[in-house]
Amino acid sequence: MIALLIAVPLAFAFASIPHERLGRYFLPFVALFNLVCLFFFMEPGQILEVGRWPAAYGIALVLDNVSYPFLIFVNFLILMMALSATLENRYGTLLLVLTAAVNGIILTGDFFNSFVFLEIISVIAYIVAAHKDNALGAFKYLIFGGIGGTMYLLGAVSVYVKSGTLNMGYAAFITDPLIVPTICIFFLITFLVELKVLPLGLWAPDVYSNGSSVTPIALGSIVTVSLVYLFSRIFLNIFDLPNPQLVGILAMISIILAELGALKQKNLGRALSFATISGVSTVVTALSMRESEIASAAYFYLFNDVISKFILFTLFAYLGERGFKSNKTAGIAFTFASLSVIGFPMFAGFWAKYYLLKALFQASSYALPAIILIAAVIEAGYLIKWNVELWYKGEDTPENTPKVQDGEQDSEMENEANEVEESFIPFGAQIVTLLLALTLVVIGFMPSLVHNQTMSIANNVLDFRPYLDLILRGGM
Amino acid sequence: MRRVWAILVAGVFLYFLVGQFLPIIPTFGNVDLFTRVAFDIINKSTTTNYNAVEFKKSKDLEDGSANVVTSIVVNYRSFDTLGEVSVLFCAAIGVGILASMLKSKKRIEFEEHKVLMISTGIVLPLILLFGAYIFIHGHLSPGGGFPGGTTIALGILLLMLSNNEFKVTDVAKHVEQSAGAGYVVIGLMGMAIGGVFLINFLPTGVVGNLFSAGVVPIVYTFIGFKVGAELSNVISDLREG
Amino acid sequence: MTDFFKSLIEMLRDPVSAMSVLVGGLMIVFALFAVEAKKIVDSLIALSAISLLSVLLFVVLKAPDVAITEAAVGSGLATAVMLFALWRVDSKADSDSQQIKKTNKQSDEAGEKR
Amino acid sequence: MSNIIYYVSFIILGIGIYGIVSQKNLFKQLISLSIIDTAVNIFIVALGYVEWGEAPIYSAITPVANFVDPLPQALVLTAIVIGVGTLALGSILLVHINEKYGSLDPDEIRDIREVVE
Repeated sequence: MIALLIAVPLAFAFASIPHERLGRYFLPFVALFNLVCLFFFMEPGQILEVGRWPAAYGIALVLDNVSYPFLIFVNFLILMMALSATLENRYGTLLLVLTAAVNGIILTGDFFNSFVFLEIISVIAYIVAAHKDNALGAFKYLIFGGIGGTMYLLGAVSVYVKSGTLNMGYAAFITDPLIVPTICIFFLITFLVELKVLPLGLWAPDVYSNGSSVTPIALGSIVTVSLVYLFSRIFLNIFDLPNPQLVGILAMISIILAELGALKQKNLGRALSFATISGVSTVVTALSMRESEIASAAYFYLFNDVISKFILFTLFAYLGERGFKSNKTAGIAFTFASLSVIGFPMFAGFWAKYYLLKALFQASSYALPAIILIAAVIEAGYLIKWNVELWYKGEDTPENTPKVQDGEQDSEMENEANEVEESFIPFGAQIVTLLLALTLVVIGFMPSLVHNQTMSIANNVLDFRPYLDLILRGGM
Repeated sequence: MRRVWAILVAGVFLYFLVGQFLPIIPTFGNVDLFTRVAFDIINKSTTTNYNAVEFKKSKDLEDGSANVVTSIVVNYRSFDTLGEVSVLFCAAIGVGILASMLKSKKRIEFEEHKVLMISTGIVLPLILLFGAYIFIHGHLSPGGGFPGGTTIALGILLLMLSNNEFKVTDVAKHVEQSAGAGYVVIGLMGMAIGGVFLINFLPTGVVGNLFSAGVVPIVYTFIGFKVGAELSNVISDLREG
Repeated sequence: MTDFFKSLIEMLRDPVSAMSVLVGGLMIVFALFAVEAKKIVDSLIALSAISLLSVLLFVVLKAPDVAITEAAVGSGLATAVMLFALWRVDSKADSDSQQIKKTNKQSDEAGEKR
Repeated sequence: MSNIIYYVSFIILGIGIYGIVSQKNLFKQLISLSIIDTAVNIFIVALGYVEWGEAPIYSAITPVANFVDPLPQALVLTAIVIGVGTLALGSILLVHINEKYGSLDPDEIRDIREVVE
């Protein structure tokens, strides 16, 4: 039953080759089908051995309390993207395969299988990154992603050589802990590249700022969430992170560099991509501390960061740097999202930062809280600057240039003004951004809705016992 | 300056590989297969108990293909191959999208060559036959869907080189689509009959016969057609531009 | 010194080490040439040579499946795809004569797979 | 059985990484990426070599199982095809870059980008 989550999107992707536009119409229904399947027909605590081969020999798909909430969140994001993004002719088919690959990477319990799904996600990411004539950014991402993928392959094979099997549960049980750190270095390099921790994440600003409504959402939110899942599965659940302090320090430096980078950006898209880098680096730093309190706060932070970036990037894609004069609703959603990123009290972002700081103080580690606060101040700086600039874009220009055709400078203002009128946002995008902005507010008032989920994920992730029992028990 | 930086990075990585990683892995050659999963896969005894597999003698095993690598790729870890096929599928679509977005529509023309034209007439059917042989006998002899499909694509490349009028028409797209759908349908049929996705529901027969490995030859034929169609699409997209 | 040569000869007696020394050494030379070559066409040809040599290594390592796949996919197709891209990239500076030289190399490579 | 083949694949891997970091021309970086792929594939197959093993195929010559480890070979089969998929994408991206910026050298591209923006 679990395999349907992967087989159905693939089948529709293959079926949508004949006509270019077909894929675009299949995507929302497939995402809806996945969500319905997840809610009504599946419950956590299942394992599916593909081809009925025992888990150690074949590939086992594992649905437990950690992968279930992540699957729901990712498929929800895919549904939102299907409604809000304007997809070119063949992109629908690609995003269908991306749905299958993302479900696959969350479900699979096999190292080499996750490498194959990681490669599918990377290949689709290179194509989507080349959207809006951004071939240079896509090529840089291809080179970084190529090295990352090869490192993951080396890690997967060395796990096989040392433990005799590729299955995650058995491999962790068998390999002796002394050699685990050296094997994990390979996985670590891949995650530093894919999760955009700065020295290795230099490809991200060019890729996310190409102004398309698909790239930053497909890569920034959907792929990032599934890779954070894989990061926590491998480094919290199965193996433990090699020298976590070093990784923490590297990620903290990446937060500060990203924030400073975002501050001096002229272009809104690049500022947002640097903000995404700092957000994900915060999550990586928090996860590298291996405490259940901090991990649950990290997942809450990820939830808030991904949803608000979804809104910001969608509106940037449609509005560019034109103001909100003509469409107030978009402006409201944009402001809500940026306030939530900063951590304004009545939004989800406030609780995210609050839980994180509380957990960190309990664990009495003071480096990260200081950096988070500094980052929050810098973020407040440039986000408010952008908000003010975008809100008052249309107003002040007409006053100081009286409406008379007397100079080229004036006509330039003229066509920019009426250009603001033309820039419409598709109905789907408006609805989606408003809906997500509302969820931020709702969770701002009732954080326990999400916080309980993240607590259960964090407790399950750090406890290897149930995962291994699930695999040993075998099943369906 | 960049060279120094590059040598430094490569040196650090090599030091890690040789210093930290090499002592961990077993020295070349003395690998104890008993400790590995591969031992049961070789003896085809993952679900049944162990009895030696004999070429042309043992019957109705859990997986009938003589080529153990094929049995892993298509039977034991068939999910990898499904993912593998979609990597090529996305790469072919990606090249198609990006090639159609190119502004300078400049088709690569080749010099007309009498020798090449005539030799292609002789060689091409043999190449296509050889490609078909590889993926039909995937479960007996080395090779399988991927090299077989690629050989067919190279045969079509040779056809492109020899005469300029040759165009890869939409037939390739339909072949690619039906072969890919066929593979997923076999997975779903396995699910319907055997209850689990991608199960080998056909009898596996005697190791070594042509019709012996159940679903494996059918899956490899689908993959052969799909890879052949996809890669010839890729080459023709690159050429047409 | 003599025991060094003795161990060298003893090592070369076994086929895999001998092959990996000879073919491996050649591959290292080609890899360096591919990275440092001035013209991209030369480094492409060096890359194709590396793939073909790796086929030899796979055969010696008792991996026929991988050898066939690497021969067909790695050296055959990868080189063809990159050559097509290269013709498009510097098509302005490219002369017809160069194209003819390439087609012969391409056809005999596909031919020898017959 | 000495580890020569491991050292050979590590050296080629090092050359590939050296190539990516040191070469400015984008086409060279793609070629270095392909060199890294080949080196890793050789290393993985070498990991599965058993000293007196035969090719893992039941045939008239090797009717009974005395085989090399087939699993790394199955993994490398997939890795090679993934490498070609990435390569094909890289080549078409290079054609795009060359068409838009007229050259494949990052410094010239940077100058043109300043002029464009």
